[in-house]
Amino acid sequence: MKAAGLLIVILTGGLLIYATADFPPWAYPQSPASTHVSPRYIEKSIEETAVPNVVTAVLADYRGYDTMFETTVIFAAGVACFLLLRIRVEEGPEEQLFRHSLTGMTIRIKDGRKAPSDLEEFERIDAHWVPQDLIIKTVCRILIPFIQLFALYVIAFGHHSPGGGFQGGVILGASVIVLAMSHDLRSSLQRMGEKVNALLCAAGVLIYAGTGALCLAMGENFLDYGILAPLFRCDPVMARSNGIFMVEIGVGIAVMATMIRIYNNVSSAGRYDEGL
Amino acid sequence: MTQLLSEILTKYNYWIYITLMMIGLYAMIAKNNLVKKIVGMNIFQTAIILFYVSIGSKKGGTIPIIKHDHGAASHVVHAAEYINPLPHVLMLTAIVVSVATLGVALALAIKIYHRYQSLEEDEILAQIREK
Amino acid sequence: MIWQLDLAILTLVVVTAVGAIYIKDLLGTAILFGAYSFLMCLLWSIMGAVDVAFTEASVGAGVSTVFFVGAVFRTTRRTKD
Amino acid sequence: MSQHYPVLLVTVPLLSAFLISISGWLNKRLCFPIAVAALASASFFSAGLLSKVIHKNVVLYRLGGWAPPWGIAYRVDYLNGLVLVVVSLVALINLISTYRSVEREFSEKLGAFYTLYVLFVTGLLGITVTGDAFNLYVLLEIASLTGYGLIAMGEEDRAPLASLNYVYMGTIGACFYLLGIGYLYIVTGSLNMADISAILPSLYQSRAVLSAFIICMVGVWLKMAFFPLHAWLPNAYTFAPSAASSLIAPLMTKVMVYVMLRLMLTVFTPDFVFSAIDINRSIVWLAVIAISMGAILALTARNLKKMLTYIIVAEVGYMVGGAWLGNRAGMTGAILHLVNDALMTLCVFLVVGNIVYRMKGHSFEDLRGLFRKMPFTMGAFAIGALSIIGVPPTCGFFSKWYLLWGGIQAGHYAFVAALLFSSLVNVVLFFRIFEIGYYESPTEAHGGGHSQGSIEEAPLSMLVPLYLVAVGLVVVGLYTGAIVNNVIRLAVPPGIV
Repeated sequence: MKAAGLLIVILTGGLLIYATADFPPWAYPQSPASTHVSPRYIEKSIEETAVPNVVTAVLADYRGYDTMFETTVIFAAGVACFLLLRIRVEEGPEEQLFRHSLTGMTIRIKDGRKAPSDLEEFERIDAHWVPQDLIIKTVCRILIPFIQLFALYVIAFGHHSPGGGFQGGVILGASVIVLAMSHDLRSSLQRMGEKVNALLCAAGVLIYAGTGALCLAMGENFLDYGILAPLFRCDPVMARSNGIFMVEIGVGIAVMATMIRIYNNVSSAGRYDEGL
Repeated sequence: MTQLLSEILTKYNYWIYITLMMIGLYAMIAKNNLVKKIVGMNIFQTAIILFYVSIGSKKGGTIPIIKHDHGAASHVVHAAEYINPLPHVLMLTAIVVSVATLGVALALAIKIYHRYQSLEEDEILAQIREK
Repeated sequence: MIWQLDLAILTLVVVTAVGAIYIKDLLGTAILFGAYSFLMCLLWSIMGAVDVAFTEASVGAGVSTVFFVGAVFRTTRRTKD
Repeated sequence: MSQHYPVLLVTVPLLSAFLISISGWLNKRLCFPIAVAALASASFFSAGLLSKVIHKNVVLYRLGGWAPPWGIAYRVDYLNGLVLVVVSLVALINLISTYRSVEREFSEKLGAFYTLYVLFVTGLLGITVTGDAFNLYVLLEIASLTGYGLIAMGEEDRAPLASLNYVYMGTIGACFYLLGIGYLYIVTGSLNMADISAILPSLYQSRAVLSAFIICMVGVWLKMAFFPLHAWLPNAYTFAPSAASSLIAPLMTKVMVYVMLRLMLTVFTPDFVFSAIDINRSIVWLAVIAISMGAILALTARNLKKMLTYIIVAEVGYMVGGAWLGNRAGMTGAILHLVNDALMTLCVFLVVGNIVYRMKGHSFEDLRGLFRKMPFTMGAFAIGALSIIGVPPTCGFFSKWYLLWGGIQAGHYAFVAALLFSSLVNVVLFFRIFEIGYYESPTEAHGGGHSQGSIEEAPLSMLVPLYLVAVGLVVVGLYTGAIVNNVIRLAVPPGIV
């Protein structure tokens, strides 16, 4: 296998190197890639969409259709992870650990016997629970609101600076993942349950595709935001900018929910009880 | 000789991307561990992203965020001053695709591990053959 | 662009990629992959692709690494190659 | 309204997929009706598009209202109009037919299953309808990713590993395609297929274009399981749940064949593929090897589903070979076979689905005495088998006839011999199945307490769609002339004689 792998790699590499000779030099301003299609995006994006960040303008408007499917890819991955891993455990895992918070003693309950849910001093802990995590817990608890605030800023300010729905959504999802890692999966599931999460996944992409369909319903081509001007009470150019913003919100919600969903499924192997 | 050297120097980004891609491809073909293969797959994908980003770069260009004053939309923009944004857009999509594939691949690896208690391909195949 | 910095990052990218493939511990692989992604992100921000770099920083170096670590915790760190 | 058909075709299933996902959490019973409605409307739109193409001309659609090389454009012509109809109809029939087996296998996760099902079809429709090379990649990933998820839900022991191997190979394939598009982009600066093909003629001598072509082709071949790159296919399709395998097996490889044709005919144009580079004879030789190896491997299979998967590998060889013969008859045969093979594969995989539904297995032992037990299912199987062998008046005969004729015209007798050899092997394969099913009596272990000879037919909801397909095989065969004259003849560019 190793020899075959090496052979394939050398052949492919040879082909790629062979082709590189005919490329224009690196970063050459007159190369076809820089002169054929892209100049219009740079020169016209402010004029046509009122968005200074050209990447955002191309991402969500000129090639917005790609981005809709990009979000769908993420959504599909979330659904696939759920379909593959999620197992509903009625009897619970083989073994549950409970810690007495006053004395630090740990009791172990096997074979799905009844857990001491009525006892207030006991807290459920993970199988590989580490006691000294006060600093991590506190720091994360303080940080999470700021992470979320930053994520919202990234989504909202994607028109003017790097960022946008996708990056913001990932950061927003990361804030919940940080909670799940620093505390445990159950406390993050209390904040955002499985069902809410799944509905948010679908709702995010639905916002995106719905915006496109709205343009269609109002008589223009799919995702042609210009027609939404009467809804936003502004001129068609600003309507494009606002349409991009709507779409970015949809992307943000979908990506956030899906990241959390994949993390929940992967880190608990589909059981949703003990995380990382 | 100097021609070859200049060829290498002017296109070194392309050489690096080929190297990385071959590392990833080799890992996917020759490695035995399923997670290692997934890492190889990701390296392979990032290498392609590096290639695309290299297409986009432009000498004398700055990042593709147009300098603008409030209200003055008539300001003329020259394409040569900004880096080509199109490859960046395409690669945002590709990064998303790669993380989606990663999620599904890891889910599959976990599922396989739960069935066979192993991530080594040869051990799993041996277990299948035994039955 | 400072070519010394560029060269250092390019070398490190290759080194971390090879390391991630060859280290005999899957947790190490996951962390090295995170480092690889972060270096990639630096490389792209040098090349002016700020949005791509931002995405890679949050996705490749952030969430992907967490997914890897989570998967390794749910499976095993052991590997033969 | 009708000018929006191209986008409605894709977005109606897309929106429905999200609705199915939501209703999976709120009310499970709604999932199936929404899926049926989505695919039925997709079939309606695709039929409308095809008739529009026949009556008027190529249909163009600008997404977001931007003109093509800057925005993404949809372009429907004869070739993809035909493929769209096939894809949406096959998906709809399979959806209805497998309702019961899905209900049994996925009772808990019905919503997730149907979401992925509809998204998979959306991906394939999008691949077929798009006129933008990068958009094709994104939709390819949607189709693949949902395919991985659907396949992995099959047999507990083997399906996840088979699916993971598919993930590796599929990702390499898709990345190669992406890389090839990158090479085209670096030399032409465009992503729109029509625009690329307009720029390319001045660059035919460029090494980058040649490499782009080879890399794209290798990527697409990986995805369609062309012989040396087929390693993922047999296991993935064999161990997939029956509802998924009868969806993915007929469609995924065929749509990838369509992508290959699209790259050859539209992006790179026949001038480049058949004249500027001189590789078409060697590719036909590869196809010869693929056909022979597919046939030989099918002989070694001890399991009905696995045998059929190797037949798919051989059939992919037919289409690749036919397309690369470089003449009109071969190309017509390849396109016609694409349609026919989707129907034939659907027919036999639906039969396997019915058998699995009743017998809980698909090895040769499970087939004993099946003609008595499930006479109607096996009757349909016989029609499908005759079509795969190529017996008139089933449609398989006609496409094989065009392919043979193309091989003779091109003077490529090895291809002709391979086609005949594979047909002969198919005869052996299927008559072995008939023998087991007709003469051997079922063992007690599988009889399971039922008295011998009693009929245990699959439920009507599975039989009716199956017979629809089986009759369709004959009807398409009888109307081959109309299909070729009205659609395929115009889909083949005039440059190919």
